[in-house]
Amino acid sequence: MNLRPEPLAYELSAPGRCGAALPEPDVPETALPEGLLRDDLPLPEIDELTAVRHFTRLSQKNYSIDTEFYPLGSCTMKYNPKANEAAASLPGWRTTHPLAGAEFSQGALELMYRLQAMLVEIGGFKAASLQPAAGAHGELAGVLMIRKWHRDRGDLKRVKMLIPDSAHGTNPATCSMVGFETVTIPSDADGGVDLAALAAALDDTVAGIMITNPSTLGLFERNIEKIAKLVHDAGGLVYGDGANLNAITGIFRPGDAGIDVMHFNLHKTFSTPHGGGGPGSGMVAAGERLADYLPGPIAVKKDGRFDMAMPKAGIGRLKAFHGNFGVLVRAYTYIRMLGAPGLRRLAETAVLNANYLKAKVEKVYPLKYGRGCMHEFVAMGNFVEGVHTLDIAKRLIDYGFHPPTIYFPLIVPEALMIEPTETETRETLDAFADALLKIAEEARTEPELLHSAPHVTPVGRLDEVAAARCPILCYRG
Amino acid sequence: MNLRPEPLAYELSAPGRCGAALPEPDVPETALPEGLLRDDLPLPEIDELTAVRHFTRLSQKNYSIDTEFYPLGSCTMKYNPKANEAAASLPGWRTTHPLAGAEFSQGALELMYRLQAMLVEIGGFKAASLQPAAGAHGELAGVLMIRKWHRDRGDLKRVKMLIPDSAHGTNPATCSMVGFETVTIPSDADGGVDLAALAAALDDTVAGIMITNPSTLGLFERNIEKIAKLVHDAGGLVYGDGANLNAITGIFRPGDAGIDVMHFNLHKTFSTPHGGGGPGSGMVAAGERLADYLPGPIAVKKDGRFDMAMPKAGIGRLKAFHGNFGVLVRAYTYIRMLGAPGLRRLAETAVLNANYLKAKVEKVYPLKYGRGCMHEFVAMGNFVEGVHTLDIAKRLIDYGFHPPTIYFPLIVPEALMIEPTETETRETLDAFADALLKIAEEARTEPELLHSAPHVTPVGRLDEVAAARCPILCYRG
Amino acid sequence: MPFIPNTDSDRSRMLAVIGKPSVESLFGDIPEKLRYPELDLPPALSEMEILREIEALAAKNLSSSTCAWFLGAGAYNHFIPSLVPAIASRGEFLSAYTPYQPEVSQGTLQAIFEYQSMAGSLFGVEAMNASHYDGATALAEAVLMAARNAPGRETVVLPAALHPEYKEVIRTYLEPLDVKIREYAGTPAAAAASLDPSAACLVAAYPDFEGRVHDLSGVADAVHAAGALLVVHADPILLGLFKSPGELGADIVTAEGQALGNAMNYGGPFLGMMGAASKYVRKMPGRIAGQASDAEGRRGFVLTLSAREQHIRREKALSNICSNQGLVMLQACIYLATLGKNGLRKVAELCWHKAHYAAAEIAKLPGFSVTKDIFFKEFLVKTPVPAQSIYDKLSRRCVVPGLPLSRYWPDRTHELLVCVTEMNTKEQIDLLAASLKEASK
Amino acid sequence: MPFIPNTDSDRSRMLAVIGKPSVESLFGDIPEKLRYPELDLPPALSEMEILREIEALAAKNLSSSTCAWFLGAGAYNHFIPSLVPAIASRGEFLSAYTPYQPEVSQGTLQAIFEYQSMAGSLFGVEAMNASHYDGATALAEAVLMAARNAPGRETVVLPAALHPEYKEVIRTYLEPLDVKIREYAGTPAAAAASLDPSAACLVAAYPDFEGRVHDLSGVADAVHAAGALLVVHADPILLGLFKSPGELGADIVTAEGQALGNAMNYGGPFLGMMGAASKYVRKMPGRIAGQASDAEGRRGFVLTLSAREQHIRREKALSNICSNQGLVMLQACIYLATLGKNGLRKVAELCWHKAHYAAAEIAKLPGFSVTKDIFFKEFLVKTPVPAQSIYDKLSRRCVVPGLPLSRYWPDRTHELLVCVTEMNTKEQIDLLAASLKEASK
Ligand SMILES: Cc1ncc(COP(=O)(O)O)c(C=O)c1O
Ligand SMILES: Cc1ncc(COP(=O)(O)O)c(C=O)c1O
Repeated sequence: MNLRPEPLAYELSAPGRCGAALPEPDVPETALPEGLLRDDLPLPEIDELTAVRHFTRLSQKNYSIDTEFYPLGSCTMKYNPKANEAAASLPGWRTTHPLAGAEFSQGALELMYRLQAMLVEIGGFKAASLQPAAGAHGELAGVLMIRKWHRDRGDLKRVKMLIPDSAHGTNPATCSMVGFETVTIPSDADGGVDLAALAAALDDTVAGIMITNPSTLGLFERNIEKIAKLVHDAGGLVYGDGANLNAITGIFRPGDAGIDVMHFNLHKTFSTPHGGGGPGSGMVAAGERLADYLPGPIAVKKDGRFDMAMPKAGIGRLKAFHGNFGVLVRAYTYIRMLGAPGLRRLAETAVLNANYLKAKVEKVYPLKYGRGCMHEFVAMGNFVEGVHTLDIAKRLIDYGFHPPTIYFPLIVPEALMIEPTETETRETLDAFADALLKIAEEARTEPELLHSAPHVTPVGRLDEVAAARCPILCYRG
Repeated sequence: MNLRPEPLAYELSAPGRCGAALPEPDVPETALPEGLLRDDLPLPEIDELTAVRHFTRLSQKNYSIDTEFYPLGSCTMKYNPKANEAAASLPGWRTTHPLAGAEFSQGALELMYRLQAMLVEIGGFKAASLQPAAGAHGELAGVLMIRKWHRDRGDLKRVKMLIPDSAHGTNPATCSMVGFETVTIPSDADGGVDLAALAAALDDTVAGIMITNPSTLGLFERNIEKIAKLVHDAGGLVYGDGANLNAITGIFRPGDAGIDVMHFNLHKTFSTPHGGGGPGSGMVAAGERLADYLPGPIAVKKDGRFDMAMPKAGIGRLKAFHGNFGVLVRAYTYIRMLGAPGLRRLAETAVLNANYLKAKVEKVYPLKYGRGCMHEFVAMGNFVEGVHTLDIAKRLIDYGFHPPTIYFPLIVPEALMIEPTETETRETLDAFADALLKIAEEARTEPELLHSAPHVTPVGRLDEVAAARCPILCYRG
Repeated sequence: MPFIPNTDSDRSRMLAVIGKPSVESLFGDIPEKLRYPELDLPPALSEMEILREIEALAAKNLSSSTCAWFLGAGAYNHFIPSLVPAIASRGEFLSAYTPYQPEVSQGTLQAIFEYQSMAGSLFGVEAMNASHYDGATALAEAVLMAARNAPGRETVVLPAALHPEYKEVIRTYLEPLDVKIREYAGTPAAAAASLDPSAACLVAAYPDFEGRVHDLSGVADAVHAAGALLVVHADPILLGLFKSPGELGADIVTAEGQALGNAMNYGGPFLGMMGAASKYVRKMPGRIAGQASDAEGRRGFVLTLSAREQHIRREKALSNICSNQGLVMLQACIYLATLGKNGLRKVAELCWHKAHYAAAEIAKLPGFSVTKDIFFKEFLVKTPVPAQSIYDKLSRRCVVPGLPLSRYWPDRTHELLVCVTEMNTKEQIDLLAASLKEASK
Repeated sequence: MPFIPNTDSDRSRMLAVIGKPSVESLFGDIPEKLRYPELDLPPALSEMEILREIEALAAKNLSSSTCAWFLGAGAYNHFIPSLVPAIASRGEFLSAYTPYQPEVSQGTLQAIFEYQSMAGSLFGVEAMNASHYDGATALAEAVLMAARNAPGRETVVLPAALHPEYKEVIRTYLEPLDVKIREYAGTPAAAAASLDPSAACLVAAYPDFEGRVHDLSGVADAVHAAGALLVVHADPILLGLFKSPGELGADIVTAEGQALGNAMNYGGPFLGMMGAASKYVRKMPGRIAGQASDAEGRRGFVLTLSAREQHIRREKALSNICSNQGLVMLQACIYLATLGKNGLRKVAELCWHKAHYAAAEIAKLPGFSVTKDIFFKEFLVKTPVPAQSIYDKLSRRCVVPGLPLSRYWPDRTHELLVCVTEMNTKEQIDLLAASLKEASK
């Protein structure tokens, strides 16, 4: 961790400097259009070394997968093989234009076509679209598909979407974007969907349910088939939030259990580094009912040639061009390196690692739901009066670990949501468990250590309330 | 700076792990030859993430140009444009074989041919060879050339080489490698070669002189033409150590002043990152007298096609294949980005920066030779009783600067040899000067701060004496 | 498996700690008949095998690095300084998550803040967010934001000459809502003058899809007078030279930021840019970084105003966006800082001069005519023979002449949208002109 | 100039501090008539221009990534895991100097120590140095070291089947010294048995230039009995499978380490590897890292035994080497750690199996015959028509069949040295066989 304060690029600026040389025009010049030009372009003026040093030093102020264990629950922070990066950054991709035309893009189209087929097979679906740029975008696709399906059948009154109370925030937010009303379904004592509540909520105004399986509690929804049947019987459709696919690749296919449409977070399960926020891919796959409703275009094959085509009853286009292509290359590379046995080994190891960590800490960190977890588990950090999950999280930083996801899911008080992923060694899990246990000890003996944590970072806890009250969102000179 | 101890790769090993997948044989297998095989291959067994994390964390324990000011005298630690790296790592180079044959290597040969021509022009010589892999290798080439020149003329008694006392250690070491005896020529009061001593040393056993200009004192040898004439008149030849070319590109051509052969440190002046030790290129260029004696092969052009050929009376081959080709690509890229005016601007700025720093600190850090410096200057760190140059160097680390070269050149006591290079901003130079002045203050007021420095690194000063007495050179389990 | 490190012996030891007999037994919650399906997937490949395969696929596309390239239309062949990918690919940036823990994410957070600052300078607004999926979704979300801002108003007014794929995306986003889309054919000024009270916003494209740079002065006043918001979708490279949307009174700005240091990459990942006048910041979707202090007064950066976002507000959030285009934004950030004030202006000037030279050369060709409107780097050419046939012929010889408009409008058969950037040499432009001439014979 | 940041206004301010009127006045020590020569150099190019030019040059060479590649002879087409260049190109490794200040160089120093450890394991010796310029110079320095070790002995004994360029380099290095070179044609065992007392060392190539893997057991004893040292020059990939030189009693070991994670790169930068039995460590040239402790007992690493080196001992140093091949060594270090025990053995096995399959296929071709000796990945083929003509014909069709020996021995016109590595697929091997057959018709 680089502890020195790093000025802003603007603060490193000096008049007349520039970090890149550009050629002089090699053509006769044309007069610029008076009246339309700007007077000033207030950007920094820095040289190439200053730029390199500035951003390199900034990078040194991050924890990352490549440097630290990063067990963020629900985020599947796995190691992303460097082969993915090599594959995605080949000059042949970087210099390919999305509108070059099918004749001139056969390599890109073939990759997309094959990836669609593999994802359909892995999820147990019928067809897929690689359009959506992230999980939430895939949710938007899926919910629009469900909406259109009902409307195409003349069923205009289905405006409600059922959402379990453990769901990720994107689920209800997506529903609002398409004008659906959300109905929250409580969890039962076991952390699953409360079937009675579900049954009670189902009527002919319900468009469907959005279900995450394994759930954000890290639990497999044992009643998944029953739930799908209940919803289907009530005329609704089932949306699968596939963000947690990492627990079940090669072991369980959501489509087999009656999910009608699901997004895959390719950037999680299929390994694109998260880039400090993105990009991702939330491609959607659909079963029998919704296959024709996918967003498009999707890759197709005709007479041995690849092309793009819009699905018959599709909801249309969700972004310009063909999805986050670079992420697709990574997913393709990754899946090809694993094959079916590798996918199974992946999920098995992810689940084994989570259960192992859980077993090591659950005597000290209480769980709300005790049963065997899948790829992640949710513990609670409120076992010592006056010490909070936040304090534990910050103290983990001192031990060289990125904190888990905290205070989510909302239904577990003081939640610590821990997802180790399959790419971590047993030794790393041991070290992390040791740190958690040590911190629990410190919580009792030296709580101040936790309250004042972290101690090894360039800044301490920042005043987020003040920052939001009077926001400073850009450099003001 | 990553302060956490990082285990050795061996200490991260666990049986059965491997960081790279390899395919199964796709051919019928052939029995392995019994009796010739090893029983055990005691290498670490680590997975891909562990490897990435291990080496990434190790990298975080270095200061480097890309992160800190690194004013190592005599080393020309300038910023290396990232375009150099992009150019050198093009797949077309990486996958090119040195023995593919001229017909199949025209791009590589053309680049070498053009680079030779540009370097000859910059240095004022007649011909060049890109064979040598580093400065010292270039010295070996040059001294062998001088030796052969004399012997080819039947002059077998010239076995002495004159070397100023300020010379880099590679100069005398090179002479020993070719069986020459070295005679040290003292510096005069002004830091130049003592002409009287030189004249006295010259006789018919002298093969030549190795002269560094600007010298390692950062001073231009004003008598360079006189020196060359004296040596030539005595039947000797003049070797130029071109390591300090950064001070004079586009301003002075050593060949014009009578240097017969010179090595260029392409990795310094022409900007290949130093890679924690190398690789470099010490290509040699020669004037009229020695052009036919160059090591080979060198790139030639015949009927519009490029090829390699051995110089007529050449000393032979110095390494396999064609020099450190990757370094040559960087040098070529760099020179083409600068052009002649850029080369002059480079040297001017390097010299200006050094004189500016010198002006800022010389009142406090005494100089042995007061005159205007070239690209670097040598100060002394012994101005406070009980505080040494080493202490000042280590304390600079606490301020976020890499120390200068220390205790070299040998003729300046407690030397601090500072070379800022042209790629640093005035602001960085100011900050460094401020730190030096602050440390001088601390040396008086809080010397303990200096003695115990550095304080911000993963380890403190290491016991080098113990390490050499009882060397541990590999992991022992 | 190199990236699934735990071995069978690790498994046994771990199962013993858990107290389970087998890995399979961890999956008991999965309905048995659905467990362990046979997957029909190609066999696993090692790294060297898959890279060989992907290299072969990557080589099967037309490449801007080996062609004279004049195709833009939303994805641009601009210069990318080598330092941009070199730095952005550092593991600490590449493999970090969204910066939810600010103390160990100051690298990402400060980079977002710097991006917001520089992009804000470029667009002339104080508040930018940390990215959307691409230019099209940014614009769609901007239109949603404008519509939300004026609940009674049911139309959004788009230029007919908006990128057709952007229009499709806006249609997809708006379809479920009670908002209607209207298109205008003339100038934004004319459209603004005739806005009716149902309009929530007017969108101006700067330049529009056909390359025209409309004079936007006065447009904001007219739009505001009609009670609507002005949304300007701009080419960020154009803003190196032309007046900023903020200076022209835009309320919301959006852009496709790919041109700022990101490769064309078959169309993604790209960078949706969005900003707004500061009074609208709490109505703007997307992540935002803000400045903050710690207890010792040290400056740091945090994600802020998160009460707008889905993870806090769930169904009341302004958008469902969660993962965004962080790394692409980082590349734009490094690009903007590296080129800076002087470099970006120079890029824009080069585009201007070269495009105008190309237009002049093409205008000389028999049968060709070139737009008379003000343009920046892209312009419309009328061709004497079908543009698609020119495209096919020339592209096969590695001169990619532009976009035949028939791709989007089947009846616009004789129009070619030509894009010229700083990457095109005079030699290439002359080759284009010569090739067009030949292909039209 | 992007990498010469100080502007003219900076210059003025700095000159004022220095108290000089102009930048030119700083160069007053340079003889006036020699100052500011006119340089005849091509005009400066911007980054995008020079990269375009270099890309064009790079494309003008035969590439192993688009050909079936069977040419080795000292530069090998082995698999490089993507992580190797990804990590080694990190600025902190790439742009650091030789680690003279250990506190701020632990990254480089620990990497050297790990390299020494792993290379030592591979070669079966305790002491490795941190690199030489390449395999040829490493071997030349090893021979010098052996000669220095036995001042009275004036010959060094080399295999006739040593890489011809290595022999040239050794000749260049030894020429000024009173050391003679003798070559032996048979096996190292035979040569060892007939060593005379003038021999300072016997060099064994493992395998030799023609691909033969000689049984080295007993050789060391015979060499030592003759009072000489045994120097073994080995292929490090072969050592994934075969007995290590150290185990076989070698006193000094050398190698070309390019195959360990470094590209062929037109022959450089490569990696000279050198190691020795521990009793010779103080006689070994080159930089060496060693373990050390600080005052608090923390483990760290330093450059050690520097009393052997030029910067301390000047004319008494063991070698003049200063800059070495640090970054190439780092790549080898990362490669060795990543492949490790299991991976390296697998690479070696793949080479073995594929090379032997290829040899068997070629042996079936009419007019071709294949060596009967034990070989590893490279083997000699007798061709029915001149090998050079086969090479030219096939290479133009992107099947690069190996090295025609006539390149080094004009009279060996019908011999081809074929190299097969883990990178060659069965398909490529079959293509090679078919192409050889066709070309020999
Ligand atoms: C369960 C769940 N659903 C949906 C999402 C949204 O995915 P994205 O961030 O790619 O939009 C996430 C991401 O955190 C998630 O964890
Ligand atoms: C003056 C001088 N001469 C020669 C050399 C040797 O160059 P290299 O390290 O490339 O062998 C150096 C390197 O430090 C030097 O500074």
